[in-house]
Formats: sequence, structure tokens, C-alpha cells
Amino acid sequence: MTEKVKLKWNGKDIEAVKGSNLLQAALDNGQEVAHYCYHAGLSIAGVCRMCMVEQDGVPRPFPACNATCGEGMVVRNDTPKIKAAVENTLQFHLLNHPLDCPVCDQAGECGLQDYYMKHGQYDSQMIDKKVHKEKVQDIGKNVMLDAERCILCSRCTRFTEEVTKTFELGILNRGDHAEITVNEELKNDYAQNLVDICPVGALTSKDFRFKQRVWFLEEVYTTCIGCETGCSVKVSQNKNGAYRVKPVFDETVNGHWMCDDGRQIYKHVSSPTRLQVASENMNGLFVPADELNIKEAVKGKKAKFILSTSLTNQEYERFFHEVGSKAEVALYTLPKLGADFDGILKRGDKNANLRGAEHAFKKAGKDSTPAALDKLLNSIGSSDVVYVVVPEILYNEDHFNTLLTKIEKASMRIALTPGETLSSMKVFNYLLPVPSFLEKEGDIVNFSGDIRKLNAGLSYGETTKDISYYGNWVNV
Amino acid sequence: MEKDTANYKDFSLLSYHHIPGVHNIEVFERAGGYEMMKKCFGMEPDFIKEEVKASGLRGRGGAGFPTGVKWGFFSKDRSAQKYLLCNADESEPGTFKDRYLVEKNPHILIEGMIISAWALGTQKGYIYIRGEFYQQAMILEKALKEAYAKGYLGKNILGKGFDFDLYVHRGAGAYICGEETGMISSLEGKKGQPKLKPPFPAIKGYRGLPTMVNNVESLAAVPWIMRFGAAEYKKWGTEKSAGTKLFSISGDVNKPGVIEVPLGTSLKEIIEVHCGGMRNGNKLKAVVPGGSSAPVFNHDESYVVKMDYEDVAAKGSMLGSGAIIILDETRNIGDLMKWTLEFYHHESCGQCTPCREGTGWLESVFKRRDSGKASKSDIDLLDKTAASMRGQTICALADAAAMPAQGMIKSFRSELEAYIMTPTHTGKR
Amino acid sequence: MILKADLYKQHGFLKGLYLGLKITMMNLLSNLFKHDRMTLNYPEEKYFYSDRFKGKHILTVKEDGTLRCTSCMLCSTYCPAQCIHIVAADDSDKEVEKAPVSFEIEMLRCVFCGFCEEACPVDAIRLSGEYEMSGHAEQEWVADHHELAFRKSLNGGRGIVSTVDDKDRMKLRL
Amino acid sequence: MSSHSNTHVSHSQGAPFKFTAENLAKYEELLTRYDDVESALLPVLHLVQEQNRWLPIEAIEYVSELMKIPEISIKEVISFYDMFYDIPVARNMVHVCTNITCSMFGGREIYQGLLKHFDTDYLTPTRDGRISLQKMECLGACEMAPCMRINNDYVGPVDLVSAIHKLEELP
Repeated sequence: MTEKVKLKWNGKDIEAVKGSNLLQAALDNGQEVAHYCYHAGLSIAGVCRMCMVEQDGVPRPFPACNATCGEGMVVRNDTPKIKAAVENTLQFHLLNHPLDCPVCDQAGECGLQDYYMKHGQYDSQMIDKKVHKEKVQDIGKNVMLDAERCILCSRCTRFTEEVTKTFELGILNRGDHAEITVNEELKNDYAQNLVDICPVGALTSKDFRFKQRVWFLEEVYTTCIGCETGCSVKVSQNKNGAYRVKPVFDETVNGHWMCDDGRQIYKHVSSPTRLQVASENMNGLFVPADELNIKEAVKGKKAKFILSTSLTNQEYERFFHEVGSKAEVALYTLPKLGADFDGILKRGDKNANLRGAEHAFKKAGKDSTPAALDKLLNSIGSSDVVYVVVPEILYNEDHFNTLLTKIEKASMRIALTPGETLSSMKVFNYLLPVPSFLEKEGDIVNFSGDIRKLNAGLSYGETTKDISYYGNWVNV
Repeated sequence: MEKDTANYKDFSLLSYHHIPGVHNIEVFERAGGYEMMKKCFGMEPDFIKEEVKASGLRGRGGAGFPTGVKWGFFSKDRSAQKYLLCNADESEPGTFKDRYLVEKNPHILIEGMIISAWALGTQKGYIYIRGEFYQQAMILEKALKEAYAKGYLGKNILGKGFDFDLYVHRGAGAYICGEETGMISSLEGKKGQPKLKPPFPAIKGYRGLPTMVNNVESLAAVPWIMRFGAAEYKKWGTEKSAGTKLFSISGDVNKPGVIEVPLGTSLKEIIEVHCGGMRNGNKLKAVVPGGSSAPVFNHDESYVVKMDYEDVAAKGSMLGSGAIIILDETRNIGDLMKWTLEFYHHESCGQCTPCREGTGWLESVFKRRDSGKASKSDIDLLDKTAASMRGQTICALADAAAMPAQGMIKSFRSELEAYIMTPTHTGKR
Repeated sequence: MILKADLYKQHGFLKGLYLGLKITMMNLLSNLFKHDRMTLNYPEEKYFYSDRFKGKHILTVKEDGTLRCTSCMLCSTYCPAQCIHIVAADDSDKEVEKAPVSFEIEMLRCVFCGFCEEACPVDAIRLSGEYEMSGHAEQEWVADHHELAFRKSLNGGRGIVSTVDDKDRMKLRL
Repeated sequence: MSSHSNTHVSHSQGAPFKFTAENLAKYEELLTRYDDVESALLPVLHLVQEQNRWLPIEAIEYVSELMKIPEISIKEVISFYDMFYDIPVARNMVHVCTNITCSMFGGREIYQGLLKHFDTDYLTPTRDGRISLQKMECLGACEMAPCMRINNDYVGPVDLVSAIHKLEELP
């Protein structure tokens, strides 16, 4: 397959693919190399001058990001010369950088802070007037720009040129007056990635802005349920709630990026209006109810289930095993939204685990098509109990509401929801909380048939009682 | 007009300059112009390349890299799409030789480019001339039109089955576009920011295709070399610095201007013989020997240095573009430093951090006297900062800013100390 | 250090006894004969603590009366008792950018260690000399920023200095 | 002393921009010189300035539409080069060299003197709209130091009196 070469990095033997990027090879082998402008998902700019290395037999130091791995290379970045160079270059980076750390959201995960601890010149000789640029600019799509904090690594401009090809950002002027500038405003659906790739606090997310300091957060690595792509993501959270979603590099699915819609999937999880306990409809107002009463009310009745497409394979399997084999079951699929595929990551099919659901239905000998759903809806009688599993992410509420109007015939209407109580849910007699995607372990199957893992993080609502638990109530 | 061989052999580049109206193709051809081009089409391209290599011609733009060797790196595939670029973005402070050459005799450059294009097998060429040289660009446009009319440019030149199109491309006022990859970026319609090397332009240049970039003076020397032979060219100059060179001389001399002398001519001779001595008979104080990027020579060094690549380098400076700025005893080195630092601050392209921030900081440290914050140790800080900028960037602009600063600190430290400690009218001190 | 058990053989035991009880004896004697070191008749008489006493917190304000705090959360990060809770938001002033909408200290959890004071990069929180913090059991014991910055005892910054000039901070921005 | 123009906001001239028929022909001719459209950007911007003196947002939009180059890329280029103006300039452009040799012979004093005499600022048109002054780095005419560039023509050596005299003669 690919040819491997051996090279020496700071005296340590490392192995890399021949002709691959030297800096990436070093990083992959766990070596520490300071860098700002290099990003594996973007072209090489070579402007931050932090990843300088010395190679035996090459007279001048050169940036590792612009070099390729060759057999027998002997490279060092721990020589006094390189250390001094990195120290000096970092000093230049910090020269006109404002002392904003206390108010900067990037603090704690900032490239400048990290490298300053290692390569900083602790005595500042800068007593001159700094170059001031415009702060706190809202450049659209939930992105805030602080031009002063920018170190002009050009990652963001390369992102809009190479990944989204929308050309909204540019670097105007030259010299130390050079400044990131937006043409009108950001328009692409991947703008939040700019916040991720910005190594400093120049681009910050308006959504996350000032909500938490990053050192209070811990991350749970899971999969985005925003559409059928199933990008690898991490959700930053602490006991007070979930705060943001960021992409995790995954070669097979999403590479380095994720779309802006996917960034919103955490919102219902720690929302203050999320349904916490079983509730009963009292003239349009939901009040906490005793589970036992509900159980009594549904016991032994003929049940009809409408499942959502955002459950895990394991949940489907358990449901069909314990409950579904005897009951009538149909699948509510979310309507298409936008183009089938936008060419980068986003897909119009918003059903996170449609493949998994279809598979489970087939295995249980049930029909998962919309026609079956219509059939079930038409057959609802006044003595039936209808369980509706509310989809986790509802892009089109109206479409879901239409479904709800069709179940009114049933005497007992129960919603199983992992999220907030919507106004349209007044149609239900009871609301029962189920775990959200962030509170359960399991697999989902994405558009290409790949199994993607959901991992549980901290919990903000129901964690154990899933659809099978409530479904079992009808079986005595 | 009779050909005066002796006169031609005294000069290579300025050999036609005494002829009135030589910018006109008719006059130029009567004097023997384009003859060599016609002959060259009968020669093997490799022979021309070898001859240029043998002549020891070195790039006249500033770096002094042997032109023949550079040509050797170029793609040998004659059918592949390639470009020849002439660097006429003469922006190094103190330099005006290319302007002079183009103004007086644009055809010698065009002839040189056609021969080079034949040797290198390029199908298209551009003369990148700086935006300020509007009239010079017009002169070139007119000359090109004449050459096209004669069939020396265009498709199937002189029936040899060789195509070469040549155009003038005007810059728009950015020093950095004189750097070859910066020029290529600029030609591509982008900001003139230098590109990472490798790959070098000879492999991947303009539009990702092999591109050869040569200075005006280098290309204009080619016809002469082909006419009289490499051996004849080598008779001038020193062993490693062959041939003649144009020097742009300005400052405190009686006759500033462009002169052509063999490399290795002493600076003393240049000042006293070619430039008519110092203005008002003042004593010489310092000389910038190769454009503002070159470290200055003090009085003593100036009188012993020979103007060739090696000797100037041995004395701690560089020949660069051959721009000699002469300062007499009435001048203050502090002013020179201030102007130089301001220039590089203004011209840094803003790509690499050490240069973008460093050039600005050098200027503000040097100007601390304006805010009353200066101290003598600032000179050490300047020296240290300049040193830390060197060799850290994509192109040589950071070095070009750091070298003269370090040079002036080395040679004129006490004067600079006195300068930065002198309060200005805006200072509080 | 290793103590030699037979050291008394060289020096005798009286010297050790004297040294060990010296401070105690001196305090005993001075308390016996000097009356100003005795128990105070609180609250009629009040004890004077040094300026370094760590009492009730103050949030300092700028000249224009707004809080200095930029809600960087360093104090709440540093706080060993985890008793500081800040909610931040955008400030309309772009120079300030970030300011707290709520700043609360759970007074019963606070151990008055002063780490918050140390951690603050903008001198926004100080521990004052106020030590009278008694109250009723049913009250919430959470001091919000109105209490911390503008309580009556501060007397608008004249009672206890709580106004800090902004110039020194702006100096950093050059 | 920055001579960087503030290109943060592109200025509007309040009227649409369009090449004249003659310039459109020139534009077509320019395109034939290059192997791709992007390369013609600098000459095209020069052409726009020949027609319109400066580059308002309308012209940027027009060129962007014409050449299919993103607006931001054009803005980047305009801000990078000293000779492209995104603020209104007067009908006569005067460049004063302030680099080493010219400064030695008083180039800076001439520039300051001219600013004072015409009561104007960097690039700001004089009140009668005749002249815009721009200080420039080395113009490449050091043998005639201190030199100036008046609408594409070099003049030098000049002093303040002769410089003012020359500028007063401008239409």
C-alpha cells in the first residue's frame, strides 16, 4: 500500500508515510511541535513560523509544515537555535496581541497561552503603542471577530476559500495593519468551524460566548444526530449543562468539520424546559403525575406505537423484543430539509438512524414505510392507546403537528420525549421523559451504513426509563 | 551609421545608449540590434544556455545567483507550457538602473528576452514593471508593438516554428512584488505575497507552471554575451563576478546617475572618477553599497572596497541591486536608520509573523524618543530583535530590514545612541 | 533534624524548659499586669484588626460606578470552597466587552482564604476588614453583587475604599 | 504615520459603475494577454482607475461580476497595493518620494510643505478637487532626488517652491 519511511525526530525513531507532511508525522507520533497556521484539513500557508526545524545537512532551518517525510531524515526542533527562534517568533506573535485573556473565551484552549508557558519570554520589552484594530465585530452566522487578537495565521481565509468556497473572509492591508475582514457577512453553513480552527480568540462563537470558561467543561465524544451523516462530535458539558458541540476528526465520515445545524443538537438536553418527570395534562397544563396512575390507565389496552428515527439500534431491538412484537408499530420519518447533499457534509435527510430503524422493523417483520404509518393512523380507534416517540431534533415542527392532529381519535395519547415540552403537545394526555442522545450508550447507522457510537455523558434528565419501559405498561 | 566595434566592446548593456533614438526599432536595427537574435535561432537552445552559464553572468536583481545555473534548473521539456518573467519591479531604494535601461533602449531587453525564450523554450513572457513606471511601460508597449510588426514576436517567429508572446504587466506599488514569488502572486492577480519554497518557480511558478524569473539587466546582457562570446564577457570583472554591472548612484556626489563598469571596480574610483567626486568637496561618511537592504559601509570601508559580489560580502555587506547611496559628513545615520526602518515597516507584506510584527516594532523602538521613552539599551534591543528576524521568514524582506539595522548599529553605535536619546519636539524628555 | 535524646546531659534540662515556656510566660506576665490585652466589652468596644484582615468581600467599582469585574471566573476557578458563582454577559462598552450580570458568594461556604483576591487580574475583588457578619438562620447567606459592591457600610466607596482608578488597568492596553 | 488607507468599509460613490465601450474593448484585449482571467485583475483595476480615478464599491462589484472573482479577493488586492485607491481621490495624483535619497534632499519637508500649502492630508483631495497628495516609498528616480511623480510623469529635482509652482499649474 503506502510506502513507509523511517526518520529521526529529536533522536527518536518515528515512522511515517513517504512524502507525507513532516509536521503531521511528528504530531501523529506524539511529538510536540508548536504551530498555528498549519491545519491538516487546509492547504499549507507556512506563515506562523513556529514549526521551524533543523535537518542534518540542510544549512537553514525550515518550517516542518512545508516539508515532506523522506527515508533517513534526521530532524530536530530541540536545538538551541530552534528554541531561540521559536521563542522570538512567539514574542512577535504576542507583540500586538491585546491582554484580553480575562475576557477572552479562548482562554484555556488558546494556542498563544499554551506556547507561552513553554516558549514565552517572560520579561516584556514592549512599552510601545500597540496596533489597534476593531474589536467585537459580529460577522454573521453566530461568529464574533476580534481583529486585534488575530495572529493572521490565515486558517479562516483558507477555510472559506478551500472548504466552503464561499470567499467571505480576506486579509486586507499589509504589514502589521493587515486585518481579517469579512465581505458583508458570513453566509456559509459551516461558519462555526472558523471558531474551532482559530488558534486564538479572534473568532469566537456567539452561541457559546461568555457562557462558561472552558476549563470548567469536560467533553463527551459521541455522534451528531442532526442528520443522517452522523459526524463524530464532542459535547462540552458540566453539571450545569451542555454548552457546545465541536467536531472530532474522523477520516471516514466528517474529516475535520461539521455543519452549523449540528452545533445546535445539544440545546434541548440541558434546557430548563426539558421534561423531567412524568406529567399529566390538566386542562392544557402539564403537572407532575404518579407513574403508577398512568400505568393503571393504560394497562391491558390496545397499544399503537409511532417511533422516531433518532433511537439507537439497541433501543429498537429491545423494543421489538419486549413490546413491539405484539403491538402495532409504525415509524415517523422527518421530512427532507434542503438539498439532498450540500457537497461537504450536510444532508437533507434528517433521520439520524433511519437505516437502523428500517433494519429493526424488517427483522421484526414490521413495515417502516410512511404508507404503514398512514395505515396505522387511519386505524386508530377510540379505545386505543397511542404512544408517540417525539423525535429528538425537530427541524419542521409543522410537519410533526400534522401527525399529532391525526391521533386525536385515540382515547389515550402518550408522548415519550427526550426534550422540551412543545405547545403542540397539548394533544397528549401524558408526557413521559426518555433519555436524550447524550444520556445513552448505543449505536446508530449513518447514511453509508456505518455504525456510529453514541456515548453517555453527564445527565440532565431521564437516564434509564426508555421506550420499552413505558411500552411494557400495556402488557400486564 | 557605422558600427563602432570598440565602443560596443566598452560596454555590454549601455552599448547602444549613445545612439540617438535607439528606442526606435529602426535605429536599433541599423546599429546591429536583433541581429544576434536572428543568429541565435540558428543555434541549439542548449548551446545558448551553456554559453550563458559559461559567461558567469549572475542575477542582477540582488541575490547574485548565477543565471546559467538557474536556467539549468528549468524544465527541459520544450513542448510544456512555461513562462519567462522579466523582473522590472525595481523598488529597492536607491535603484533606478532598470528604469534607465528601459527608458533608453527597450529593444535590448526585448531581444534578450527573445533569445532567452528560445533557449528556455517558453511560449509566453511578461515584463512585470512597477506601477510607478507608467511612461516606461508605455515605451515598452510601443517597442513590443514594433517588434510584433517586424515578426520578432508572436506565432512562428521568422518562420522558425517558434512562438513567443511578450506582454507588459504593470504592478501597482508594492516593494514585495520585486521578490520573484511575490511577483508571480501579483501576476496571478492576487496580493503580492511571496510563496513558500520549495517548490521553486522554475518547477512550479506562475499558475503552477514552470516559470523563469530574471532581472532586466540579466536578460539585457544576454545578446551581448551571445554576440561576443562567454570568454569575452568573462574578461571583465573578477573570476567569480564576471562582466559589467550597472550601478545606480545617488546621494552626495556631484554626478548621480547610472554607470556601467566592470565588476570589481573600486568604490573609490566610482565616486571620484565616474561620479565627479563628493558634493561640495565634503568628506564621505557612509555608503549604502547595494540598496537599502545592504548594511552600510563607514568611511574607511568605503575607500577599500571593490564593487564585486565577493569583496562586498567579505566586508560585511552585499552588492544587491547595485544601488549606491553616498552620504557625506553632514548626514546623520539616525535619519538613515529611521527612513530605512519606516520603509520596511510600510512594505512588509504581512504574511510571516517575524517580519510583520518585527518591522513595525523596530520602527517603534527606534522612535521611542518621540514619546520620551527611549533609553540607551534600546540599541541592544534593536540589535537583538533584528537578529531574531533573520532567516525566519518565507522571503528575504525580514532579513533586508534586519541587516541594515544591524549594520548601522555595528558601525555607528554611538551616533545612534546619541540620536535616540535626543528628544524630539513631540517628546516629553 | 535529628534530636539527640541525651542532649540534656550537655546543657541541663532547665535551659530547655525555659526556652519552651518563654513565650507562654511572657504572655502570662504581661496579661497579669497590663489591662489593655484583656477581653473587650464587645460590641461597645471594638477590636481593631490590621488592614490585612480578610473579612467580608468587596467588589470594587470604577470611577463611573460600574463594577470592575470582567467576569473572567478566575476567582471562582481558584476558590477552594467553590462558593463564587458568576454569570457573564456582553457589555455594551466594547472596551470592557464582558461584565457580570450576577456575581454571588455563598458566605457560609467561604473560608476567607483570600485566593480570590490573589487570582483577580483586575483588582475587582478585595477582602475588607469587616468582620461583623452575623445574621439570622433563615436568611439565604448569599451575597449578590449589590451587596458586595454597594452595601451601606461601604458608604459609596468613602467608608471603605472600593473605587479603583481605571487608568492603571488601561495602561496595560497601551 | 501610517499611509495604509482604512479599507475596513468600502466606500460608495453613490452611482453605478460600468466600463465605457472603449474600455470594455480594452478589457477584452487585456484578457487575450493572459492564460486565465484572474491574472488580468491588476491591469483591469488600472483601467477602472483610468476611467473612474478610484475604486468605489460599485466598481468592485462590477469587476467581480465581470471577471467572476470574489469581491473579497479584489478588496484584498486593492488594499495591498499603494496605487489602488478605495477612497475618492482628486483628478491629479501627486506622489512625493520620501525614501532615503529623496529624504536626504528634503523630500519629507516638501511633502509636509505641500500638505500645509494645500491644507490637505494623505490622499485627501484638496478643496478644489484638483490634487491628491500621496507620500510614496522609493519611486526609483534617486538621481533626480528629491523627486515627485505628477500624473505618471517624473519631475525632479524639486524644492518646495518649484513643487508648489508645478502643482498650481495643474488643471
